[in-house]
Amino acid sequence: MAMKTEPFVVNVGPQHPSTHGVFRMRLTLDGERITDVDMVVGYLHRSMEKLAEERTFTQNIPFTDRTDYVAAMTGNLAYVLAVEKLCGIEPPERAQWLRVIMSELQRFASHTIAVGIFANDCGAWHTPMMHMLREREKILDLFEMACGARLTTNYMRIGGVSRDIPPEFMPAAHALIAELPKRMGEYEGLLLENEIILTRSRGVGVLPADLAIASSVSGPILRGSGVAWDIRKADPYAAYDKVEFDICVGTNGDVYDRFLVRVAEMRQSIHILEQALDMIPAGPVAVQMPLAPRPPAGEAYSRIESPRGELGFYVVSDGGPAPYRFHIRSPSYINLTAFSDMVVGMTVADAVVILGSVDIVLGEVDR
Amino acid sequence: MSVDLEHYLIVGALLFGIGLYLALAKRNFVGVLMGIELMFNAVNLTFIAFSRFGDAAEPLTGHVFVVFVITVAAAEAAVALGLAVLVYRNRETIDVNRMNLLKW
Amino acid sequence: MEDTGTIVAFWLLAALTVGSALGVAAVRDLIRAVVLLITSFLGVAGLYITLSADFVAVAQVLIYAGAISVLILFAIMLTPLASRDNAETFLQVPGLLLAGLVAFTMGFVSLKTDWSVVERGGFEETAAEIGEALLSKYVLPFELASVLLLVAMLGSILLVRPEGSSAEE
Amino acid sequence: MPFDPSTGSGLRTGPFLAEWYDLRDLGNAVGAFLDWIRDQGAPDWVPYVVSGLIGVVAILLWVILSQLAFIWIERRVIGRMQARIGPNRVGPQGLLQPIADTIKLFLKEAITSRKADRALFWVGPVLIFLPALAVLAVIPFGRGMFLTDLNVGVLFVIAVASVNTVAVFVAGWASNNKFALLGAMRTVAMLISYELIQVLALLGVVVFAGSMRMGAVVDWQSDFNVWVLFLQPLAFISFIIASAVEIGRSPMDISEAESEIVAGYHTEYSGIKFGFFYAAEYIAAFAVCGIIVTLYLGGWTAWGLEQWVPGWLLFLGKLYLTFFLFIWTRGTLPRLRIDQLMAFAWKFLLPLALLNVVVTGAEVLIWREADLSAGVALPIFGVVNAGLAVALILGWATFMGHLRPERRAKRAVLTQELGAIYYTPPTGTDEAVRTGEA
Repeated sequence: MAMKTEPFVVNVGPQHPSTHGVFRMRLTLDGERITDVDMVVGYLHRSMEKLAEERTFTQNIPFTDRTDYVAAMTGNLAYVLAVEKLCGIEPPERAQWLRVIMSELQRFASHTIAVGIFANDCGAWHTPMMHMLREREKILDLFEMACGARLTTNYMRIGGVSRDIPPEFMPAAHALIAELPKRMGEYEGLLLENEIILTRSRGVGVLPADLAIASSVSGPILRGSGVAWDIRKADPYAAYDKVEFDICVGTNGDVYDRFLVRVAEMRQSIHILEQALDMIPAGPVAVQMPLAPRPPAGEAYSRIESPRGELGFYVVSDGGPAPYRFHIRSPSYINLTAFSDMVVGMTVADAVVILGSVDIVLGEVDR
Repeated sequence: MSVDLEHYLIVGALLFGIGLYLALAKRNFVGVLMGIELMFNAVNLTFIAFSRFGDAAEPLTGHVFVVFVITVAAAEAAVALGLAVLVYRNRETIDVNRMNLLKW
Repeated sequence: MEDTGTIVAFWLLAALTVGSALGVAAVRDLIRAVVLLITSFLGVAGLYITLSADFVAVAQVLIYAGAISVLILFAIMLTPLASRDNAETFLQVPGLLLAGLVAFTMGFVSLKTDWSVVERGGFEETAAEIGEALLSKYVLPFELASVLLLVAMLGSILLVRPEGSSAEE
Repeated sequence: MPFDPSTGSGLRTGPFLAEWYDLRDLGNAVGAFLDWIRDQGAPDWVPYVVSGLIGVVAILLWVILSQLAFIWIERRVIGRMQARIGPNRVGPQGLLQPIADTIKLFLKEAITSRKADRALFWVGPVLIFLPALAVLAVIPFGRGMFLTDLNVGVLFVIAVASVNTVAVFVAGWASNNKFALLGAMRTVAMLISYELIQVLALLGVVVFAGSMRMGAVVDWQSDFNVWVLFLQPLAFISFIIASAVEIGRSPMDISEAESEIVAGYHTEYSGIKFGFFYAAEYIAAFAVCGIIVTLYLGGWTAWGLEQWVPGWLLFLGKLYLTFFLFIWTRGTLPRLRIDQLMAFAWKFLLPLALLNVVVTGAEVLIWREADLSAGVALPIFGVVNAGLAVALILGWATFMGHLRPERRAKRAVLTQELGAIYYTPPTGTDEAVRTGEA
């Protein structure tokens, strides 16, 4: 006969050190093993999609900074791509390349957070994270040079970018790109081959490829499950069709593979940046657009590969200055749906690590 | 005034009495067990006291005996608590009043 | 000097031991009873030290306060739906009487008997001699005790093992 | 008594200089003071009590000071390790930061939640202090500088530390908080397992030194001019790991795993009650480092250097170096999961520690029976044991399958082939470990 134990329900979050914001999960435990998980989201809901219907297309760009506040550039980009599709305009060449550069810098910065926090969730008492943040700071400095803000960049514009990069940007970026591979070597040595991280993350939170596809997860989680899928290759936007890079995939679909994919993607980002910094042409950075554009009536969906996965914006215009409908397909939210599949049967300690490997941003989950 | 054998023996007797009361009167199986452990302690204390004060050729025999008693007590505690868990698993109680069936 | 210390220590420790043992019988909450039981065990260990039985005292702390009490705590935690109170059965009054009688008799006997006490003084060092005794004169009981421990360990594992986890594992 | 180089025994037979101003043994000054009291015609018990009081006050004072130092060292060192500066605002180089922290903890409200068991909630922090402090009583800080040199000192250390378990459990239980209870249960299970490793590791030391008296172990090491570390590398490693568990240091800080169960058993504690846990952690770290130094690193001796440098300074130097080791691991390593930690204790360390005891016993027997001189025997034992330690660790790791290629680090697959699926189910080696525990 099985042991009769009280179902031990632990409420993790919304105030908890490793729920990455105000996510809440109710774990039903048998000893330390999780038998059921109940995910509660919405603590950070700001009604963004409804608010956006009251503002002009241009005014909505700052909102996209605040959905995924760890990767503002890609949020900007996905939204302006949708509006550009709606308006049928094509930004100039230099803007395309600037978008690639900013996206990849942002991807690197976002992955430093993801990997650092993941190591933190494994219990590495902040050291990897602080080192990662050191690199992120330098990237944020570059952002500050380009647009004056570090986090809420608000850099992309409908038809281009808000302003050209200053002359000191290029040398700084080149210096950073030259330094990053060395740092990456350090991280790979410290984290990838760390015996404890291996034990903690191998075989934990396995998401098989078929289940991953069926749950429509995207980004590093999908690739960690062994599916070679990347919007940058599948549906190239900006200037991604002109650069050379590889899709990084894992093989086992566990926490370790997601982590591995992120680290490899950081290397790929450096590779892309090296090319982009060389190939960027001179020229205008934006087409002339009215302050409050009125796109023709219609609908557009644009998607990009944000650091967290497929970030899509669905915008419907009725011909007015504000969108009629504004919807965000946020990768964090959809990736989170696979969480319960990964976590049941694991222990409390695993749940935290798995959540860290999903890399959610609550601003994006709750919008 | 000094501390003599009798003092220790009386402490031992009191401990034994309390342990006996616990073992007899407590409703919870774990409580009964605690009483038994207290009685063990009382006996050990007496052993050590006699070993210290008593007239014997090899006074440390008492210590050796206590070491054995502690060993046996540990074994006894492990088995008894295993039994408690087993009883709980079958009957969902460890109330000795309700362990009144010879089989279930 | 040293003797005064021993006397003071004895009275304090005896009060602690008996007092917390009484507490075990009196408190309502089982976990508190365990904590008091541990205090009592520690008091007994202190009494051993006043009897210059250092090895046994340390063994007492290690095994009673450190191990058996934790076993008891585990037993309490593993029986979560059982009541955690420390109530008595119908045997309370008879038990009280009997326990009182036994304690009184033993105390009376120990006071009235003329024990053949020797003034030896405390032991200098007990650990080495106990060890030698265990491995020479008492080697058979020693081995038997180790077998007993092994059997007890296996027995309790067997008892609490979840059923159905035998063959396929 | 003057130091006699031929026997090297000036160390034990008496202090080098028994003048009160000889700093190499602060016990001299105390002894002189006690003699002075006796000369004043005080009753017999006065020097007895006074000497005890001096010892207790000195230890407590030193513990408090050194705990503040520990906090500062740890925060600064970890700061360096984490590519940041660390506290540097309060006082020069942030030296007063621990004091500011203490004042803050004193001033904060100590909240007791309504459903907590009030009495036990109070008992927990007090009880956790006792073992940490009691251990300090038997540690020889220098020549003649100990509160009491119990002849079962080594056993005492283990025994007292086992009370820790109860304190942690009581704290976790009384909080009436699920995280606290989880943390407490984890800690209890963990401490019990690693206590065993500790005992087995110390057994090797005791077998070599032939005594459980801490002072005797130090003397043995100084007599033969060898630290037990070199004779017992395996035991040393096991003991370090077990100690890290006992004082709840990363990678074994499961009891208070911040990212999982908030703060473990002291989640509900605030204000000065939390301060007690915080302080007890550092005192325990101090005690454990002291034990490691005494038993494995030669205590206050260092190959004759103690004749010139005060032994207690050597002791403290070694102690801080040992503490640095713990800081280092904390700053570097992630945390293991509880079942992995338990499996590591039972499946990895325990067999090795048992083997170590057997080997040590055999070596001491050979030494005694073959009548070897220490100069021959000890180096041989040292080399043999070091080789054996490496061989056993590697061999056992191979046997347990930790070194198999599918368990090693790998790299992500790089591909250009869009839509391809590279998924292969995990091989299940770790999975076996996981379900085996369940």
